[in-house]
Amino acid sequence: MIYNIPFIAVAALIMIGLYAVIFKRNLIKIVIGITLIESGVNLFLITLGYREKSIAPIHTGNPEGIMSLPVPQALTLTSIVIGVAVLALMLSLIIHIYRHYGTLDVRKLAKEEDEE
Amino acid sequence: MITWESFLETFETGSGFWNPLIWITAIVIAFLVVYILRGYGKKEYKEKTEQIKAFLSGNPEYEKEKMHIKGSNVYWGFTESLKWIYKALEKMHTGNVSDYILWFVVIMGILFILVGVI
Amino acid sequence: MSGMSRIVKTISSVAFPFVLIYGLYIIAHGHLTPGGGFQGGAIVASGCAMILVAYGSIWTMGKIKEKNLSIFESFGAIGFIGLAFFGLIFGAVFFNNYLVGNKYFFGEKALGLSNINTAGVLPLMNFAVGLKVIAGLFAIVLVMAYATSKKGGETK
Amino acid sequence: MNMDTILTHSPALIIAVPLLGAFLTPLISRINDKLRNVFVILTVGLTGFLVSLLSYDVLINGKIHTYVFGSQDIGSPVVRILFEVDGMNAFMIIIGAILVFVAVVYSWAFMKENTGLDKYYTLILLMAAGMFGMMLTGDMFNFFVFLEITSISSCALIAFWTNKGKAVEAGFKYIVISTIGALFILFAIAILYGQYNALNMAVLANSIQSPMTFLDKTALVLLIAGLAMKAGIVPMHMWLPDAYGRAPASVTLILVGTTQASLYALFRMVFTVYGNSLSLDAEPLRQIGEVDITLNGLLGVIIVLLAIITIIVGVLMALKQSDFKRTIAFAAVAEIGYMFLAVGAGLWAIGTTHGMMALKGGIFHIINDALDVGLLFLVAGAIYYATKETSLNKMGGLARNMKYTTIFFLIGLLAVSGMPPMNGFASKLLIYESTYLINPILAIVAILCSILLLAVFVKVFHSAFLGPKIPRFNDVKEVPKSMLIAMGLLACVIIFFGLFPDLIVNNIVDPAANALANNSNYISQIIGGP
Repeated sequence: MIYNIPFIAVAALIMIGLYAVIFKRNLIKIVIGITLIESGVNLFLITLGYREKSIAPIHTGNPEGIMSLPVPQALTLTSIVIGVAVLALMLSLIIHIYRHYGTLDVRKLAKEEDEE
Repeated sequence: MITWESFLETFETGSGFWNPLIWITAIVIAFLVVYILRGYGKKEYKEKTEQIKAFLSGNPEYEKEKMHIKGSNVYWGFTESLKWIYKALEKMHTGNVSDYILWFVVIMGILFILVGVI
Repeated sequence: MSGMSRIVKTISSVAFPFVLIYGLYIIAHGHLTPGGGFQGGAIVASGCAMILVAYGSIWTMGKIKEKNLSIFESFGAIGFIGLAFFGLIFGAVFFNNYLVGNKYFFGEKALGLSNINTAGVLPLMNFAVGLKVIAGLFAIVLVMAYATSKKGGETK
Repeated sequence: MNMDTILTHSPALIIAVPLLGAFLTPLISRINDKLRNVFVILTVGLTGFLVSLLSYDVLINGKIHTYVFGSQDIGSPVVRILFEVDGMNAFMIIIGAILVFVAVVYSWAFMKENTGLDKYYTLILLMAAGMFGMMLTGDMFNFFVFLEITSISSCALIAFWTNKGKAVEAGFKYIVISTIGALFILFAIAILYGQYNALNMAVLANSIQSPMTFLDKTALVLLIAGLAMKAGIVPMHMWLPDAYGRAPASVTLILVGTTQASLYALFRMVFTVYGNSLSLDAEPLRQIGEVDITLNGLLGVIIVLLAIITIIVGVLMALKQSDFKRTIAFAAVAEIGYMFLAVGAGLWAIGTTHGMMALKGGIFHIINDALDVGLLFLVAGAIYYATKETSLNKMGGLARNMKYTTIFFLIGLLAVSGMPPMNGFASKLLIYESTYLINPILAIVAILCSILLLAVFVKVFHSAFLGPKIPRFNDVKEVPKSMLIAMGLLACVIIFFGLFPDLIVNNIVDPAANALANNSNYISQIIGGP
């Protein structure tokens, strides 16, 4: 049971993230939702690489014992880097949107789309 | 390797075939025939008379610019008769990011029930 | 964003070199310990962001131009791709680690204790990535801070 | 370096050359603007040359190329980043190369008046690199990385005209959609990795055996949903008209390519990675009464249903639009539906002759759609360039001033609505015939919607090009030469494809369809022969 807790956390993070993206009106909150989904997926990847009582996969001067898998960690790292780029891009777009429309409410933005 | 003959081959589609070169030849011949037939027509068209004016049941002719049917009016009848579909479709296209994701989740759920559970 | 009080400015000036050194250490030891180009670069960039917060975006924009940062970023990226291309030229495969096995330059095959002079092109690639990440992240933070500050917003 | 060496390394070089070019562009841009444009065109041209070299070897000589990064031998393919090029990949990169080259030539004049062009060209090249990566890679995680590179750079390009609020908004929608789609794809990849301890597509395809586990099915659902959203399948298509409509025309052209790269990835996942469960002797998922529910039948029905909805909604919405580029974008949605329909039909009737025919039709339609829709978008961009107008309601009589553009639009119109003798007809004929053999209703819907598509473009043609001269457009001039050359290139390719369909199908489409339908070659190239 104790080893299922990370997976429950993954499911919870993804669900909360999806909830935020779908039901929140503020663009910033949507972005927060996306980052939550992303952390959920990253947590899932990291959890896959864990083995019971394993040590960090550093080769130099390591003590005896099994290592946890390094590949999921590399994947997670790549995913985090991509996430940073996406986050920066989304925030800069939000700055531009706020400048043009003076609002961050998705529904009001969708209405402006109709009027023009 | 690609040979020159392979350019001319007919495209077999299983139960039919399609060769654009033959088709073009046929079209060109048809145009030639039409052109020749056109040559037999009368040449009685008179410029600078009433003949060149448009006749709109006696109504005065509009300005040229107003005569042009605008883009959204072209299929007015079609869109009017299918209003019920368009109402639903417009309801669907809200232009709201959250709704886009909602559709994604809905489709994912349906697929999950169809593929995963069955 | 205008600058903060003198205390904050002084403290961040004192702390900045340490952050810088720590970040550069993480970059340089990327092939031996956890970390590498991105992590170290992010640390250095956060140090720069600290200066940015302390002194204000307008002052920082006057010192460092965003255009110069993007030039550095290009150099980092070119370094990375160039190293990969050198792998094609010297080692017959793209991204080949052609430096492993030579005696002088990052080529030793050290086992056990940490030796920084190892791992072939990996440290070089870490440097390139570090340069790119420092310049890129700092440029992002700088431009965002400038765009949301009052003066930057008006002059836009 | 002789030809063989270049050929061996070409899968890597196709990615590396645009990447190197992308990062050199800001530096060269400091020297001279014209030099930069020439440099970008040369870079893309070199990539195109490599693409043609590679795809000739793969398609005509029937080889499968593999390329492992960082090492000479394959060793352990599970971890290493690996590119694998078979018929389908080679087919897709041809599309990518044509579109990118045309887009770069087009942007010379089209984007001339904008500032920040060094960033524009950098992003274009990055997008091209990401697209080629998506089309070439044989590794699941690598695919995710390239997907994200493509979506980040294309989002920045969609929002390139930041002085227009709607462009920025479209860019934001696009990045939200593509990030969430990509994250779910990553989740699926993680599930597969956790189960089989492999990221390589061929190794995974070998591991996923016929009675699928629950996790396999979950991963399949996530992959299909995420990639279908990236490809713009109704009802997940709404980002597509926004993004296509607001982006600069040259960017839209490459966006068509990236959308189809997602579509390709969908086919690759279903047909290759899950290929073992699709074959006829695979165990059925479940029995309800007497009926065996097999994976290929179920997926085929789902895909065909989605495709029919896509076609109908796309065409109907296109008929209603009054914006030039949005109209074409909805038509593009409908066209994607045609490919999806054909491939779904091929999945439904897998292993039969008409199933294979449907698959061929769908794959042939991918390249035709890219060319036709791309040409129409370029024409829309040319009209925007000349008149600064996007609404169809305010246009009229443009044919008097823009003769060449009109001709190009006419070619695109005929091709996209499947009129003989253009290329769209050949592929649609294949689709009609094969779907008729599977279920006549599918073919009837397809033909009716094709007629409606013609109606859509006749409306566009009428309201933009025909009609009396409008005084506002009296001094409208024909667009500059580079744009005409770009459109002319696409038009020439369309006419060539239209005149020699048999040549194209035999030499380009057949290997791609065979590669999709039979995944054993793809697997044995990595794992070792059976």
